Amino acid sequence: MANKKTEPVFTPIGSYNGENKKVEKSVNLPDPTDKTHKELGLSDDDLVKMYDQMYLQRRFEERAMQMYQKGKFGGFLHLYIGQEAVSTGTVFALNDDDDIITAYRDHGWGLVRGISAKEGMAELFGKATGCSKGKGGSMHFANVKEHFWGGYGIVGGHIPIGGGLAFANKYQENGRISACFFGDGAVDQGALHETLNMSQLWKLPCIYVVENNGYSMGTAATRHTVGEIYERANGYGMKSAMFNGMDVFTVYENMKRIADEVREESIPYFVEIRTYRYRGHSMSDPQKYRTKEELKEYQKTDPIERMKKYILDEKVLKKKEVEEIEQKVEDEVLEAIEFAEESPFPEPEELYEDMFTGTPHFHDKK
Amino acid sequence: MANKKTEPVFTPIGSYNGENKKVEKSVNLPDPTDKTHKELGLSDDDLVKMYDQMYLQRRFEERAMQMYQKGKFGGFLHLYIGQEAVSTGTVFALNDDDDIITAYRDHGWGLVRGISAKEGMAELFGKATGCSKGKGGSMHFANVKEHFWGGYGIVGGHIPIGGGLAFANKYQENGRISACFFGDGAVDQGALHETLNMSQLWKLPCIYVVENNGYSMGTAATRHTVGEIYERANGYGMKSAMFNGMDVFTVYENMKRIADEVREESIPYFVEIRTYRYRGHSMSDPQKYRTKEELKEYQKTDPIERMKKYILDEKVLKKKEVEEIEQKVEDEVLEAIEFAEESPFPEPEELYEDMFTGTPHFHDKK
Amino acid sequence: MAELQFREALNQAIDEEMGRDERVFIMGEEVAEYDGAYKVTEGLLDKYGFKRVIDTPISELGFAGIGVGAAMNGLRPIVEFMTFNFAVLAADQIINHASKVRYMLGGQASVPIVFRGPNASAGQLGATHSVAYDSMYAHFPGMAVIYPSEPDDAKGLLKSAIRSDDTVIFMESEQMYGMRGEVSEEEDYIIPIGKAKVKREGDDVTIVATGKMYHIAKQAAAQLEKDGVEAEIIDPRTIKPLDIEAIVKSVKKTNRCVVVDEAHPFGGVAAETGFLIQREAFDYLDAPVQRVTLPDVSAPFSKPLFDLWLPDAKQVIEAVNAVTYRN
Amino acid sequence: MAELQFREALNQAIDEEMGRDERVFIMGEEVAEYDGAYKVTEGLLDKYGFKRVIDTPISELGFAGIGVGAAMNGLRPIVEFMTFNFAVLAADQIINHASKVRYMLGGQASVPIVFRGPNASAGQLGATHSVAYDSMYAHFPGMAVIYPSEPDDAKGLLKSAIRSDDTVIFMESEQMYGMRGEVSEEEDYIIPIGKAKVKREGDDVTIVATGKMYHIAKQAAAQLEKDGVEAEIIDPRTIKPLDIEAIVKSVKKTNRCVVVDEAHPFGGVAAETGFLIQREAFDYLDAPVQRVTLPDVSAPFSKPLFDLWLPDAKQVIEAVNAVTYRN
Ligand SMILES: Cc1ncc(C[n+]2csc(CCOP(=O)(O)OP(=O)(O)O)c2C)c(N)n1
Ligand SMILES: Cc1ncc(C[n+]2csc(CCOP(=O)(O)OP(=O)(O)O)c2C)c(N)n1
Ligand SMILES: [Mg+2]
Ligand SMILES: [Mg+2]
Repeated sequence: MANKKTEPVFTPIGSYNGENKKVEKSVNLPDPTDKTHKELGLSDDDLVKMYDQMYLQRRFEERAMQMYQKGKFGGFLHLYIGQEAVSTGTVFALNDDDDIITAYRDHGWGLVRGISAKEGMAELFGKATGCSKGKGGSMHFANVKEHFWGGYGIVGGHIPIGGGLAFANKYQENGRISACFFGDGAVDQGALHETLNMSQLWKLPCIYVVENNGYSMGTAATRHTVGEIYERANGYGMKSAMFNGMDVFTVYENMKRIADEVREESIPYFVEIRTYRYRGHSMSDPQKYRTKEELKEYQKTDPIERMKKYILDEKVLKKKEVEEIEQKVEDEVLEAIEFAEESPFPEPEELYEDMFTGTPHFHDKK
Repeated sequence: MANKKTEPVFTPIGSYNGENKKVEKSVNLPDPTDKTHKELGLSDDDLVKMYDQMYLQRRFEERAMQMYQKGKFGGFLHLYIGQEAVSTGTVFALNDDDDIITAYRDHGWGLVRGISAKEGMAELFGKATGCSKGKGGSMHFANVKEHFWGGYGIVGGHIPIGGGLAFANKYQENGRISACFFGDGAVDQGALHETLNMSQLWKLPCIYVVENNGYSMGTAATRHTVGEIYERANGYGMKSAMFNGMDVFTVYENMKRIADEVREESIPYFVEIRTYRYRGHSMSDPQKYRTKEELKEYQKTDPIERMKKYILDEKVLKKKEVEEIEQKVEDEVLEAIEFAEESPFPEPEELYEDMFTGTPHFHDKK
Repeated sequence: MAELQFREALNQAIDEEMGRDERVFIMGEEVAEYDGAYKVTEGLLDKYGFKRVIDTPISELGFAGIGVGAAMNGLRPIVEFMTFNFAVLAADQIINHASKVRYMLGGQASVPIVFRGPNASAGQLGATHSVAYDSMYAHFPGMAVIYPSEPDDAKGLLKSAIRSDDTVIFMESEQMYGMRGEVSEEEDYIIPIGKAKVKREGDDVTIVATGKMYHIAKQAAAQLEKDGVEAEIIDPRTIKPLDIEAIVKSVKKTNRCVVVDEAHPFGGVAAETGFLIQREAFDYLDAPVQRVTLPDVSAPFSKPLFDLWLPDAKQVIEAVNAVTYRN
Repeated sequence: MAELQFREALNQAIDEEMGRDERVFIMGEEVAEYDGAYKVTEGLLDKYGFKRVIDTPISELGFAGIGVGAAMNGLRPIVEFMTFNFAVLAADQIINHASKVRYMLGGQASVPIVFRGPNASAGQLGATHSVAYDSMYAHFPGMAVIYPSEPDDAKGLLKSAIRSDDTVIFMESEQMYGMRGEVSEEEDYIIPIGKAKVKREGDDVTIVATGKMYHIAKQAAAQLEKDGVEAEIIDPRTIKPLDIEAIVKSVKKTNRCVVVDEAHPFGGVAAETGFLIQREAFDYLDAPVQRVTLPDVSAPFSKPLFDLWLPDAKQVIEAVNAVTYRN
């Protein structure tokens, strides 16, 4: 045999055979901003809301995981835990009527864009009271009236749709921009390339954001995509940025600057936000592709812990006040579970509802 | 109305409304090489063969056009006229068993890779004696035994296939490389992006070559794709080159150097060759998107005229000898037409042949 | 009634709808400055400007998806594919997104988009340019599929398609663009989606045919008439929703049916129609439903093979002979 | 006979063929270091190394096309899609290239490639992860489509698929990977492509079902037996070429037929099978052919809706009651 097991032929080798068991970071986090919240134009109140939001996203998902493990609902469950600074920093940086779209790792996005814990949990449970009436489940959280267009399950499939949201905004001259989030794995889809080219050619006001969390399922980013992700923009003459996504201030600062520029100039922007997912890809992932040490390294940079420390250090809140927030969130999530449990499932006839906006037509319906 | 007719909103404006009626070059040709054929390692004999080949490609297509206009055959006819230096320079630069694949503008490629004028013309006529037995027609010339894998009609569709040819060469460790040619229009297809990423990641020995002839059908390159095409490679950390394709020496010199590197290092390469198509996109194109003046500018750089002048100036051949070659080619093409006319069409039962290599199976064949 | 070419009827429909609704725009390869690869969009750029008539790169997946997003966010895109063979590259946006978004978001968003362009073969264009995709799209829930055969139907149905609040696949034929026919001059002429039309009445056999095949059926019926066989031709016009009631009604009268379909046989419109007829009119059938389709072979380039490949009137007549036991 | 899980049977087939032929390799998302998203490729990387077991980026169109090119140039790729829902992105390479290259080049090249992965629904995965694509691919010429229901069939047919000199679509089921069944221990166990199997004999009604639906049919038959109805179950195993002779033979005996198909109704395998039966066994049918399929609705997430959506034994029994006039 020409090829030894430790010698790559096509794809670079990952943690196979324990060769790479050293703590090799799958994403290198650049330094966070050193600005204070005041310097960033955030009020104390903003900070509290941000913390509340991030903590809600975290606890919602931790509880969702428990419910999943208890068999309360089925399907996929992809947790956003570890990445909450990205959703939170972004939503605070954008206008409330700017359009956001993301992939299936969408709970955090939904919550921060106004889906209540109840509607979210009910959606996971497949209940009629869910944000998507139980039709979508975990992968298809959406809150369209708050300009959150939902989560999508085909990797890369929503990238051109994000461009289309921006196209419509430009067409309607409504001053809105759109922001389209996707994973490092989605970078390899042709849809990205086509959309970037058209966006640059047509000057679509859209921020395309890669949430590089180091892995596409079990494949480290360096094993599936070449070069630095944000540099892809260069070939299109598109502006780009890359920054730390474990710090909500950094996300806020950068996204605000970029959003302003995108809105003002009606241009697209390509952004790589470096972050890390703490949990497996979905609930069934044995996570052999990374070491516990690696995970621990990143957990040291936890966005929620970091913010809590900042809030306490800067004396924005007292320890007790923080605990009150946490308790409030905890209650909110527990109530959401109760709500989800008690909510009704959709009625049988709802199977045929929501397929059409106009006259419904079904082939061979008996 | 917000938008005036002379103001672009999405796509940049081309020659619409005569606004751009100045001679605006759709492709800027960089300077050709100033090396002599000796310096390039080409013998006098090589030169003669090159001239013969380019002239054959030109006359074959001019005659094919006449035959098409006379109604001798139907379907599409996309002429390569003006671009002959690309096919010819490349084939002389590569090894004979290196693999070549291209799009539907494929006659020149077929002829220089061993399809006889007879087999080529018969294919256009849809005859059983054609290179693809009349099954493919103009868009699907192929000569697989000479490692020309054919012309393909889905824009960009053959790009990953070109990568696959290289994959198989690497897998089989046979020392062959592959070269995949496509138009500037194909650059916008997602397939390119996916293939470039995998090629770089997997180190596939393939040269991806954009024959930038200024237009994708009626759309100037600047109206459909952003930035400089060859710079797309940068985002993948892929080596790239851009050079003049109206001079066969330049093509030869560069492709030889690149092929050596690709073979030696087993790497992909991204190349933009600037050239120009003299004729319409296909036979039905009214060509309103460009001026006659623009066309004339490029015709001044005609690769065949240029080479003829070189051959005469450098006294490689006498005028009379050149004329003899031309007459030989002329006869060859006329014989090809005769051959095509006289060849039989495929028999009805051939409709069902060539679908399968193994046991043929057809659904509901009566 | 005005006599118009098929392409003119389509052009009128687009023009009228763009005139009526600022949200309607059209994009696709060569639709603007080139006036359309097949001139369907001729003059629209002059009239509506660069914002609403948009040339795209050759990025079918990308611009289909941009269309879907634009439709969700308040616009009414008409996305032209140069042919539906190239739309295969956009299949993910059509099948996985346009047709499903509304359902999976629990009705929070709509996708009022028309994907249109030429379908099926257009002469000797070879294997990759000749496939009929109407039955493929009809297979998936959530989309209407229209494939008209005459300029009048084309105009009235395209207007309905553009006004539809949901995704519509609208298929045409390169070879029919120049075909002339009477078109209603009624103001705001609309034909509802999903209604078949009896285009020839007859008692002896029902022939179901749409798009280019309608004209083959018509030729066959003219021949058959000479032999004393009166065929009833039903053109569903809309592949999906398929007006099976109209078809079954006719079959209950004629007791015999032939379906002509320019698709390959496996699971095509002919299979579906035939299946439903046997189920819904079992006791009325005096002979099994027959179909005339392409063979299960890709399109050959060579003229005689191509002619053999494409369904023709002779095959329709043979099928009619079979169902009327006249052979 | 050895009792194996479905995934083990597939794994054995791939392993044996890789062992036999150096040209065979497998690529796809997570097939190598992760041992396969559903563990079908478990252990193959250890055995055959990085050259022949290859993890790909999420670039379905690209790696399918690289597979096509590699197949043309002397190799025998097995391309795994994580599910066939994602293969829609690669449809251009499958439909416009793999299946057509040989014909349009006049036979100069072959495309001996297997595209495989899970098909159809796998529980509550929502609209974009639940579609059955077997009838879509069967519609197009030039490819075989296989969708086995039991480990034994899976092993024998996958080995045939890998050895085939032409393009094969090989479909599996996420939900069946863990299902156990007896698998022949014959050395080099091969089942020819295109042969149906009578999996239960009976005189009263023929039930045609493949893949996951075979097990639904089996459940229904067990129920029906209690009511004194003996169903004959035919599993075509290969969707295309479809062994219609075997089906018609059975129908000529039972005079009644129900087709169960985990696809949407329009133009699915059920439509095709039903159409052919009425045409080939018209005089033998005592009732119209009935089908049990998904409704013309995308897959809902919610459990009760999903259960309602998926064909079940009750629906099969009702259809059998209809064709046997027992209701
Ligand atoms: C087109 C497509 N291919 C494959 C999959 C299966 N799949 C789901 S998520 C995933 C990994 C995506 O990774 P990334 O984009 O980095 O996002 P992350 O999960 O890290 O948020 C894969 C392969 C899919 N859903 N869609
Ligand atoms: C996927 C696809 N979309 C559209 C077409 C129609 N079409 C054929 S050639 C062409 C222009 C291609 O231009 P380019 O790639 O620059 O090649 P050139 O014709 O200049 O050689 C178009 C739009 C096609 N054949 N395939
Ligand atoms: Mg990731
Ligand atoms: Mg070009």
